[in-house]
Parts: sequence; structure tokens; C-alpha cells
Amino acid sequence: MDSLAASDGVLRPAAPTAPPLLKVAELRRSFGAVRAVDGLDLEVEAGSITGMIGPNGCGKTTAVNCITGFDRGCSGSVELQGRSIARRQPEEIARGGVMRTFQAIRVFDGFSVLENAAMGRQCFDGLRLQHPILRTPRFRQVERETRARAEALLETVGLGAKKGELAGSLSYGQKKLLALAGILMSEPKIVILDEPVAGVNPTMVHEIAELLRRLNAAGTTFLIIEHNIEFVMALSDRVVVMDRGRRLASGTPAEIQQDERVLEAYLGGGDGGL
Amino acid sequence: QEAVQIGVSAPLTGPVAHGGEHEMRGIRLAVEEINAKGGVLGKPIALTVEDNQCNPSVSVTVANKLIEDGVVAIIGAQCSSAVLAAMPVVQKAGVPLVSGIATSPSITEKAGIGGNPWVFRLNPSDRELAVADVNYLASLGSVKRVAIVAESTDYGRGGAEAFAKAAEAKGIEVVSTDFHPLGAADFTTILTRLGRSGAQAIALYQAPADRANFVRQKEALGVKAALTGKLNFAGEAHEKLLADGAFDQAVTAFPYAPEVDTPANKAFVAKLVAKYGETSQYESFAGYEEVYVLAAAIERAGTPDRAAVRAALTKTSYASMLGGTITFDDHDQAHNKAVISRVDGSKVTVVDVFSTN
Amino acid sequence: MPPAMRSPKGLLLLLLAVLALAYPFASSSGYHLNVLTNALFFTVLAMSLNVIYGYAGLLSFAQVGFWGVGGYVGALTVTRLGGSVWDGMLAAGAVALLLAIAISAVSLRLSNHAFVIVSIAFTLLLQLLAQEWIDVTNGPMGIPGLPAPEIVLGPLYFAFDDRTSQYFLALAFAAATLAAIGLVLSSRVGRTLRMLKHDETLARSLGVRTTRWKVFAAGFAAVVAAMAGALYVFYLSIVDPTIFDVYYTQLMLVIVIVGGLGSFWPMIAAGFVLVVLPEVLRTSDEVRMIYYGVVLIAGVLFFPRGFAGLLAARRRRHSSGGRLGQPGSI
Amino acid sequence: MDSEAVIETAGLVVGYGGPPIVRGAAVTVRRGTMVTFVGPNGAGKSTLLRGLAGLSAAYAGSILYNGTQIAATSALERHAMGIVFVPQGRCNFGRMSVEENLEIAAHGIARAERRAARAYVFGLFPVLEERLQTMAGNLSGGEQQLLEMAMVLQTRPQCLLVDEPSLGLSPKMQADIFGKLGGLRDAGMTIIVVEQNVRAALAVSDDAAVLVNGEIVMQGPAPEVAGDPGIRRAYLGH
Amino acid sequence: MDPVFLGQLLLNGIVIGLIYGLIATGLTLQFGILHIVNFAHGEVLMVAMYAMAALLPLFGGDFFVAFAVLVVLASAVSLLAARGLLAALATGGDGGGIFEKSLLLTLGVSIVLVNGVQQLFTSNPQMATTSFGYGAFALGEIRLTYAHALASVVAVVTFGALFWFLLRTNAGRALRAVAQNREAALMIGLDPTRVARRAVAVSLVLSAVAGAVLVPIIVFQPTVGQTLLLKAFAVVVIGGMGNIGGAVAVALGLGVLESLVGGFADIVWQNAVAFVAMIAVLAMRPQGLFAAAIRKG
Ligand SMILES: Nc1ncnc2c1ncn2[C@@H]1O[C@H](COP(=O)(O)OP(=O)(O)OP(=O)(O)O)[C@@H](O)[C@H]1O
Ligand SMILES: Nc1ncnc2c1ncn2[C@@H]1O[C@H](COP(=O)(O)OP(=O)(O)OP(=O)(O)O)[C@@H](O)[C@H]1O
Ligand SMILES: [Mg+2]
Ligand SMILES: [Mg+2]
Repeated sequence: MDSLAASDGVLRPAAPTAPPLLKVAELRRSFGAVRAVDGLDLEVEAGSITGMIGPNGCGKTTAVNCITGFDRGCSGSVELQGRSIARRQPEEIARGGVMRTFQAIRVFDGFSVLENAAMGRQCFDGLRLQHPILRTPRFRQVERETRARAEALLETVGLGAKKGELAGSLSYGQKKLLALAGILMSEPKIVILDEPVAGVNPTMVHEIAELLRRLNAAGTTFLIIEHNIEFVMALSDRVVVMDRGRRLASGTPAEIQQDERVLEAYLGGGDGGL
Repeated sequence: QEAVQIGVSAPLTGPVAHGGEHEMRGIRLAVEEINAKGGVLGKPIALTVEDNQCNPSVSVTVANKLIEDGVVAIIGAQCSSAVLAAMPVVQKAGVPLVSGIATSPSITEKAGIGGNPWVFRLNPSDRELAVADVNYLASLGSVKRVAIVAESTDYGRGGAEAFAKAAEAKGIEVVSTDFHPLGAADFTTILTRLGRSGAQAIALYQAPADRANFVRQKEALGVKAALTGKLNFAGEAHEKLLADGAFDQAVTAFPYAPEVDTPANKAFVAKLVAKYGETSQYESFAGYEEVYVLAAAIERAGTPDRAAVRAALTKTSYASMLGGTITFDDHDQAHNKAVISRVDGSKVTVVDVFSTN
Repeated sequence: MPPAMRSPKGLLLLLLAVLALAYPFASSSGYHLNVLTNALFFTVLAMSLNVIYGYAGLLSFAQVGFWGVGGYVGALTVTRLGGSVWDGMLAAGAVALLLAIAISAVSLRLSNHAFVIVSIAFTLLLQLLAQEWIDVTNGPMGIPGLPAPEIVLGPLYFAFDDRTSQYFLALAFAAATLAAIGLVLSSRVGRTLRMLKHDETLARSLGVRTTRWKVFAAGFAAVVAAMAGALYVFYLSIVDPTIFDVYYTQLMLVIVIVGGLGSFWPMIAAGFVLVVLPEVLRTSDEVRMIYYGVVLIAGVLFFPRGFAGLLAARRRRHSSGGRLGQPGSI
Repeated sequence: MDSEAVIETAGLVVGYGGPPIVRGAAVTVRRGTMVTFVGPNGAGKSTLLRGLAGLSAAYAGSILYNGTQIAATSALERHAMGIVFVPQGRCNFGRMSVEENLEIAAHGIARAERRAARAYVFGLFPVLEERLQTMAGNLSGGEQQLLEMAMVLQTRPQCLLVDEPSLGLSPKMQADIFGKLGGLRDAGMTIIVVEQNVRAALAVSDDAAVLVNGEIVMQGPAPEVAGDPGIRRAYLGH
Repeated sequence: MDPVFLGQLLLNGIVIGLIYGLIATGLTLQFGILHIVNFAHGEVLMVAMYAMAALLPLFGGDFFVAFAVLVVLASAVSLLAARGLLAALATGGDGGGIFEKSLLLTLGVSIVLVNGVQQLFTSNPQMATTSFGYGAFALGEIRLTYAHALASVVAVVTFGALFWFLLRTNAGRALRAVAQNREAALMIGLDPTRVARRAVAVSLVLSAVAGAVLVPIIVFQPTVGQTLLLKAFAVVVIGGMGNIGGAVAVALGLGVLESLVGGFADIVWQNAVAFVAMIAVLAMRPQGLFAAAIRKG
């Protein structure tokens, strides 16, 4: 069944010097009779953009929840740079450099857009408790940097004019963009995006792609789950296809687009609006 | 014409509000009577009433407010902890406090000689009542084993301890002592146990509502044991229970009973019934006598000066409606008479009015 | 010009300080001072609830528990261990901190509703303990006759044993604690706590150690409440189990909600209004509690978002933006 | 095709209590047609739909529904008249099972017809039948989207307003859903769609409008809008 | 061990548990489902008790007639009260936080009711005499008073009805739906306000029913409701917020636990054990005993 997945691992030239940044093996999670993730193997190379596609309900989001610690009922191994992060608390995993967005958008409704963006960085700016309380010079310095970066990012995603407004009053797509900006505020090792451009205007999708490419060039690794095939194919170095909780195929975008099984299981009728 | 200001601190809201309400009836009645006869020092008495919610900190606030308002003296507080909290306040300000209901022994310990000379207590302590109760119980000869049920407050604990001690002295065995939280509504469990413990009597130290629940459930569960301890039969619920025979064979020593057959008491009861449609309760009686004792002291002092009134209070000699004469001892504690009653069927008989000391 | 006077807010603050300091000299009423002193204590207590509820979003009925524990630990430190009142306050803070950490360990994973129940159960357990552990707490009678706080500095001696000095002591305590809380909450720490309240999952995904922050909020709030409780019992000169009364919880909650969850100055204003209000209503004797209830109901009807909401609404009218709620709601 | 207008607005201004968001929209939707609104994020597309559905206040302007003025009616009244709105993002009863969600949504359907209605939506979205006892909040994003469509389509509304029906759906399902919407339109339903999946949506629509900054900048037959080079470049991502 | 004693304790416990559950039913709808905190819940019971006590003499102490009249009266009053409550909660939009607003509002109502009733009826403990008198069933040596038996039966019937209502009727489903997602309710044409109003009215009637059946059991005074409040809230939360089966199970467990503690140890420790048990149970099942969690990601 998963011969391609298995042989794929064998065929690939081993890179002994650089183990994958994120390595997931035999990941499982079931809910009653539903085996949402059913022995998933996944590797994300450092510095890559890896796309992940698959039909609705095939277990993509569940897998992300397992990797990032939000789902406590998973089994299997999850390694970041060779070290296990399975069963760690989500905030520790985030601090370790694995950050994710949520498919069902989450922003802090009662905070301003700028604050929302700034919050993405506050656990990573190296300040300790006393700095903000005593408003030390170091704190002011960091605040200035955070603000500058937040403003720049908001500008890029088209929210520059909205920075003073409450995040709760944004439109759906704007919230999505805000969540994305927030997660990009710090410099995580790997960013996992769960449908970052669903509901985003096509023109903006191009700009997001540009932004991600730029950040990737600067060293950030991405794992992107998306149903926008064009976006995934254009951006990814490798694409992993999931089906029924496991890996159905993986390869370069070109390879995937030729794969019969993928066309049948996912894209539907071989075209799927490509 | 200026009035003589008397302050009242009473629990008018909160868990023991009914006590405060009845105390106010007695207080108001006494003040009306005195004013009708020309008041004290030729001036009417004016009451300033404040709600202390039976809460010590509110009690302090109230005491301060009353003192501020220029009262000559303060009556009440009713709850022991409220009295205890107000004591240092009145001492500092030099205002007499007359308390007729709070039972905590530490009030007496702290009052009078070597302590706080501004606090006076009229009611007998539960210890004295318990001794009288047990003595009478022993004299009946039929009760050898008793169980104690008391609320877990200073009132309940103090009463239970006093009763146990008195029982021991008389060779009556205490088979069990149960404390329950104030406001407990269900006693079926305790009653189940007591019903099987062989106790011939159950001594109660409970707030009226809890006692009524207890007695009603005891009756329904068919637990056969006479009731004793600190009981009274006033108030609608208890009157009904009494009428239904739920208190049959009960014996109690209590600071007051409306059945006491003195002219003064009969008149007092009649007045209250006329005014409120309800017979007098202990708190009304206490409120009434608090006012009279205080008014007499002001009259004797000849001036509404607080220190003079305090001095006059120490020399109190007041003829209580129960028949005794109230005087204060070194600790400013009066030893009023108390009442032993028993119930046969639904009929309350005052067996004895005895002096406490 | 001193910096405090440069902004209108600073000026207001200065005015307030002058008023607070001058008040005892302007009025000779011990009763009024007593009410004001109470207002100081309850404002601090309410502010401690604001830390954990208004900011971190955990409705804790344990605050009154800590307040009571503070009272008892303070009293026992003085009566049993022979410490000074200040030792009592420190001990109160320390014990409360330990208790807060312990209770946090069990309760912080709970849903918000479950947390409420646990915090109530915790307080009621403490009350039971105060009531029933008679050997230590003296049971329902409480521990009366607590000494007044005093300062002994070599030959210098000062006792806070009259209304005015006690008022100043309470004022100093309130100013210090409120300033500390204000400093912490107005900084990024306050924002972090509010993140927990708004969306804990999102906060965790951004790396916020939510458990640690909740413990921080619980501990901070507990220490403040306990120290206030300790000072309060020396002010009253008695501690007894009614210090755990729901009355205090209700008062705190009402202050925090009327002030506006997570607000600072409006909450302080609410603290004063709501402590003074029942006293003002005393003129009407038995029905005063009914008036009080009616005032609460009217409060909800006319200021549904508390004092803070009132201010915010006024500010909004002058600027645009900000989110307005959707019409109607269940 | 019938050319009578089902919805006709003039000078419609909609907002959330603050400044107006949609300013002076004039929209005409003919019976049995499908109209798609496109535009950048935050343009006011959802706000316009909410205004039509009665969920956001119309500050000014008129909304005619089958010729009757409905600008002042409530969302529930409009629902009763047959205007049904599916909001953007998640909108179901998360703590109830899929079955209960479908059942409750069928409250307006006569008891005798419920079984048929159920069979109909299972035919549209078979996956729901497999997940019948799962709590809606636990479904995957795409499954929830399908559930919401199913809840609403059960009742065969006269006039359907959908905000981003393809959100979170796999390419296969996207094609499927637009196909189904087209089918419903062909069966006589009037449909107004807001979409970011512009190409797929315009392919099945009769008419289209481009909304920018709260104002309609272009309006016309779908192919015409899709073909306008300026619009394509600026808002359709080409 | 003495089986009669144990049997009596268990029976007492079950009955107490059922009564706790009955007191909690109104809250299950208000708090468990609609998330409206009702601090005046105990006062609603209290007022119902006074009303029942006032009605009883009019019907010669016949409990059932008075009960029927009370339910009719309560329904009328509840509809009005529900309308008023929801209207008050709707002031200022939902920005004020429905939870906080309801807390403050019902606290105010509670204060007004306690003190108002005290003004009208004094705070004397009241006892109503009913046709049950002090009668009891005797099962061998085990006794069950008529009043307790009645309360138990009413409790069981109420739970059954509520269970059926919430899970099997469209109105019950609509209620849960509206509380979960107002916007989705509008999407499918449910009127959230009307549904909520009906639910609050029903919950108030349930509270009145609970108050009425307590009349033959406990003596009451204006503050009686406050002592009943905590355990009712605990039952609702630990049972899993709106889960009727859970609430019943927790109530029964609590009743039996308390009864056993009271029977074999000191009754003072009943509450202590109950509180510790609550904390322990919640520490193990953070969402409550019978609530399922929804995925976060
Ligand atoms: N907590 C849960 N309880 C029951 N079933 C669940 C739970 N969480 C997920 N599932 C089921 O597991 C399957 C996988 O869901 P998941 O959200 O991972 O899908 P997905 O690949 O992200 O789909 P989509 O593209 O639609 O977002 C779905 O069928 C869903 O119904
Ligand atoms: N609840 C609200 N309160 C105040 N302003 C709002 C609210 N919702 C949206 N807005 C504002 O209205 C404008 C239009 O929002 P709307 O949701 O209609 O956009 P949209 O075109 O649907 O965008 P998207 O494609 O991202 O869904 C935005 O600027 C947004 O900030
Ligand atoms: Mg998903
Ligand atoms: Mg939108």
C-alpha cells in the first residue's frame, strides 16, 4: 500500500551530516473507531518548504496537533533535530522552535492588531520578569524592535492601516493574515501553517508566497498544509500527500502532480481547478 | 426638647436576623413605655439602631458609628463575636455596652475587673443553665444516658461542654456528642445513629431553625428520646411542633419562658402579643430588660455622661420580671433568674424559676 | 515642574494623595475614618481578585480564603510565636504563597467552572478548619484582643492604636500594594495574564507558559490578600471564622465587576463607592439592604460594563474604531 | 431563465455600529441566478451579506425582496421569508453530534419530509453519514464546512447567501460544491456567493461584482468581470 | 456491620442526593446550559417555600392541590421574570460579559428577595404543616418519611422529564443549540431570545417545584436558600455542565458520601469530606465527571 513511502525512504540519498529538522514516525491517534492519524511518517528537511496535502478529514490537522503537543492522546515519535519532543507541553514545543497556526483562526479579539502581532515575539525576546515591570532600558530597546518588526510584517500582509484596531473587528481573511504575521514575529526553527491562505484574496496569496519564500531564504523551515494546490506546488520543495491518516506519497511537486493515486484521491478528475 | 440617645447594634440581616428582630421588639416596647412615662432625666429616649449582620468587622464599624452619633450607651450586638469585636472600641471611646444575649464566656472573662470595665452582661451563662438542667434531669431518675447535638459555634460548643460536665458530675452518661454546621437542614443521618445509641434523652444546643428541623425529623423518623438542653418553644415553627407533641417529655433550663407566672412577665407577654401577634421570645425579653437596666442607670447617674452612666451601671439593682434582682458582679456579669420547664404532651409547665450564680 | 504634575492624570493623582493625607485633619469623625479605612482594605482585597479574575480570567473564590488565612496566620504569629505584627504580615504572605502554589497544582488544569468550585471548596475547608481546629484557632470564638501594630526603632516607639494612625497605616499599605499591583499589571505582565483569559490555547501556541503565569497570578493575588487580611485583623483586634464569610466574597466581586474587570483606576473608585454606599444607606435602617440590592440591579441596567466601560464608551465617542457588540444577546 | 429580481438594493449602507463599512451598494439579483462577490480581504463582502441577511444593521438604503421592502426586518423574519445565510468560517453547534446538528436544523421541515431531506443531504455529502455521532466541533475543518452547507440545504431555501462555501475544502470537494451550487441554481434557487476562490466561483456564476473598500467597483456578467484585465490584475491574482 | 443501620444510611444518602439533584435541576438549565449564573437560585426556592406555606392553609393542608396551584402561579411569574432577566442581561450588548452581568444582577435580586421577604414575613423560622404530618413508610426497621419519599419521587420524575426534554425533543435541542452558538442558531432560523426565555422560565418553575417539595421537609427562613446554593452549583459543574445524567450521579454520590460520613464519623466532617471529594474529583476529571472535551486545534 505505502510502498512508495517506504521505498522513497530507501531511495533517497542519505544525508548523514544533516538529519531532518523534524522527524515524525509511526504517529497514531484515534478517536473511537476513527483512526484519524494511522501510522504517519513524515520528515521535514531543515531549510525546506514542505507542503502537505490530502483530502478533508485525512488527519492533517490532527497530525499537527500531535506534533505541537496540543493533542495529548497521540502515540509515535516526534523528533526535532534528533531530540524527542513527543508528549511535551505545547508551550515548551513552541519555545523549542516549533510554532503553528490554527486552521480555525485564533487571534486575541480584545487586543489591538499591533498587540496581537507583538505577542508572537514576547516569549522569544529574552526579557525576564523584572525588565517589563521596571521598564528597564533593555526593555524599551526590545519594545522598539518588536514594534518595528510588527509594523513591517503587518504592512506586508496588508494590515498596516489596521494596526490600532481591535483584532476582533477584522474580517475573516484579515484575521488569518494577522495570525500569520504573529507567528512570523519570532524566528522559529520550523513554522507549521494550517491552511494559511484559505479565505485569502488571490492577489494577497501571491504576496504571502513571496514573504514565505523570503523568510525561507533567510533560514526558516516551513511545513504548510493547504488545499490551494497552486500555492503549495509553487512554494514547496517537497510535497507530502496524506490519505486516511497515513502518507500516501511524497516527492517534488512535479512528481506529485503526475501521481495517479494523488489525482484520484485528492485532486479529483485530474484537474481540480489547477 | 433634646433626647437621650441610646445606640443599638443588632443583627438585623443575615443568618440570625430573627434574633435581632425579636430583640428589637423588646427594646422598642421598653423605650415606648419609658417615654410614655416621661423618659429619663426628663427627656425621651431616642434609639439609633444599626445592623451588625452578626459580623465582627461590621460590628466594629457600627460601634464606631454609634459612638460618633453621640449615644450615651450601646445595647446589644447579640452575637458573641460581634460583642467581642466591639469591646475594645467601646473601651477606647469610653462608652458603656450592655449585652443581654451573647453567651461566650470570654466576654465575662474580659469584662469588669482587670479588663474592660465598659461591658455589662445580663444573661446567665450556659454553664449555669446546663447545671440546672442536668440537676433536674437527674432528679427525675429516669434518664441515665444522654446524647448531645449542638451547632458548631461558640454557643453550641460552649453549651455542649457545659452540659457534658454537669452530666458527668451527676453520673449521667453522655453516649455521643455531635456538632453540626449552623444552618444544616438534614439530620436524618445523626438521628439514625442516635436512634440506635440507646440515648434516653438528647440535649440540644442549636439555633431555632436548626432545632425545628431536628425535632421535626426526629419525630418523623420515630426516634424515641426526650429532648433537653437549651430549648424554648417560641416562634411559629416551635409552637407547631409543640402542639403536635414533638416536645413531649422535654426538659429544659432557659433564661426565659413566656409561661413564667409573674405579673410583670404576664403583662410583658400580653403587650407583645397585642403589638406583634406573637408571644414573647427570649430575645425580646432580653432587649426589654437591657433598656430598663440602662435607663435606670442613666436616671441614677443623673446625667447622660458616659462615665457616670458606667459607674451607675455597676451599682445596678434591678427587679427582673422573672422575679430576681439583677446586680453585676466583679466581671460586670449579672446573675438573673432562669427557668426550668418541662413539657407533657403539648403543655409547657414552668417547674422552677431559679437563681443562677 | 515635578513629573507627576505634567499630565492631567498625574495632577489628579496628586490631588487624590493630598486629599487622602489631609482628610483626617479635616474631619474629626472616627466613624468616617473607619469607613474609609475599610474602603482601603477592601479595595486592596478586590484588586487582588482583579489580578486573578480580571486579568488571568480565573474566577477565584479562594481570595477570601487567603484573606482569612492571612488573618489567622498573622494573629497566631503574634499570639503564639510572639512575633510582631509585621512578622505576622510576612508570615501571612509566605503561608498564602505556599498554599496558593499547592492549590494551583491541583486546580489549574481545570475548566474555568471547575476552578470556581474548587476555589469555593478550598475556602470553605479553611473556614471549617478555623472553626473546628480549636486547639490552634480557638474555634468559633476566634482570637480576640490582638495588639495594635507598633514601630520600635531603637529609642523610637510608635503604636498605631488610634483611628487616625490606623488610617494612615492602612493608607500606606494600600498605596504600596496598589502601586505594586499597578506597576505589574500595567506592564507586559498584565497583558500576558489577559492573554490567558482570552485564549489560553493561542497563548500556549505562542510559547506562553500558561501554568507558570497562572501560578504567578494566583500567588501574587494570594500574597496581597493575605497581607491585607493580616493587617486587617490587627486593625479589628479580633479574628474569627467569620473572616471567611461570603459577605467579603460578594463585596469583592461586586467591586471588581462594577469597577470593570481588568481595570485599575475605575476599580479603585468602585472600591470606595461600594464600601461607602452601604454606610450611606444606613440612614434607612432595615431596608438598607434592599436599597443596596436595587443599586446593584440598577448598576447592571445602566452601566452594563462597569465604571471602566463607562469611561471607555466616552473615549470611544471621541474617536472612532473599536469594536461594538452585536445587537442583542441571550 | 426568469429575469425578475429577487433581491434589489439601492444605496445600501451597512456597518457594525461604528463607521459605515459597506457604502451605497446597489445590487440586483435575478431569480434563479447565482451572483458572486469578490474583492480583497476586508473589502466588506461579508458585511454586505450580513446586511442582506439582517445580521448587521443597515444604516441607510433599501433592500427589496421579491419587491417588498425588508431593510427594517430582523434576521429571523428574513429567514422565515426564505433568505438563508451561511456565515464565513465555523458556524455549527460544536458540542452536539452531527446528527443532532442536522436534526435541529430541520426544525422547520414538516415531520413527514425530514427523512427525505436527510437522505438528500447524505446524497450530497456522504462523509456526514459516516460521522453521524461525532460531535460537530471535533470534525475536521472541511467536514464542518460541509456540515454547515448540509444543515442549510436540507431546507431548500429560496434565496441562499453563502460566505465562502469552498473554505477549507479539498480541490475535489471545491469543484464538487460549486457543481452542486450550480445544480441548485439550475433548479431555481437564487444564490449569492462570496468567494476568494475566484476562478472556480466565477466559472459557475451568472453575474459577479467586485467590492473594494466598501464600494462596488464593477458589476456584470461573470465572464465579463473575470475577463477584465484591470480587475484580474488587482483583485483576482493574475 | 449492622445491615439495618447501613441500609438506613444508604437510603438517607440516596434521598439527600436526590434532593440535592432536585435543587440543582433549575441551575442545570440556567448555568449548565445557558451559562447564566443565578445567585438568586436559592432565593427562588425560598420564595417558592413561602408561597407554598401561604397556599397550604387555603387548601386545608392538602399538599398536592397547593402544589398544583403553585406550579401554575410559578409558570406565570417565571415567564415574566425570564423576560425581565434576559432583557436586563441584554443591556449594553454582549460586551459586558453575560457571566459577570448575570452574577451581579442575580446577586442584587437575591439581596432584595432575602431582605424583602424578611420585611414581609419576619425572619422567624417557618414550618408548614402538610397532610403528611410526621408519617413515614417503614421497611422493616428502615424508615422513610412521606415527605422525603415524595421529594424523591418528584426528583426522579423531574430528572426523567428533563433528560427526555434535552435529548429527545426539538425544543430541548434548540435550547442547547442556542447556548452553544447564537449565530448558528440564527443561520437555521431559531430565535435565540425566545428559546432562552422559555428555558429560563422552565428552570425557574423547576426551582419552584424543588422549593415546594422541600416545604414538608425543612423549616425555612429568608436565608434558607443560601445554604442550598453551593452544593447545587457543585452538582452542576462536577456533573459536567448541563449533563443531567452526570448531575444526578454526582448528587447521589454526594448524598451517600455525606450520609456515610455522618453515620460513621462526625457530622461536622460531612462538609469537609464533601469539599475534599469535590476537589479530588475535579483534579482527576478537569471538565467535570461527565463532560467530553472538544478539540482545540
Ligand atoms: N476529537 C475528535 N473526536 C472525534 N473525531 C475526531 C476528533 N478530532 C478529529 N477527528 C476526526 O479525525 C479526522 C481527521 O481530522 P483532521 O482535522 O485531522 O482532518 P484534516 O486532514 O485536517 O481535514 P481538513 O482538510 O478538512 O481540515 C476527521 O474525520 C475528524 O472527524
Ligand atoms: N464586528 C466588526 N466590528 C467592526 N468592524 C468590523 C467587524 N467585522 C468586520 N469589520 C470591518 O469591516 C470591514 C469589512 O469586513 P468584512 O468582514 O466584510 O470583509 P470581507 O470582504 O468579508 O473580507 P474577507 O475576505 O477577509 O472575509 C473590515 O475593515 C473590518 O475591519
Ligand atoms: Mg484540517
Ligand atoms: Mg468575509
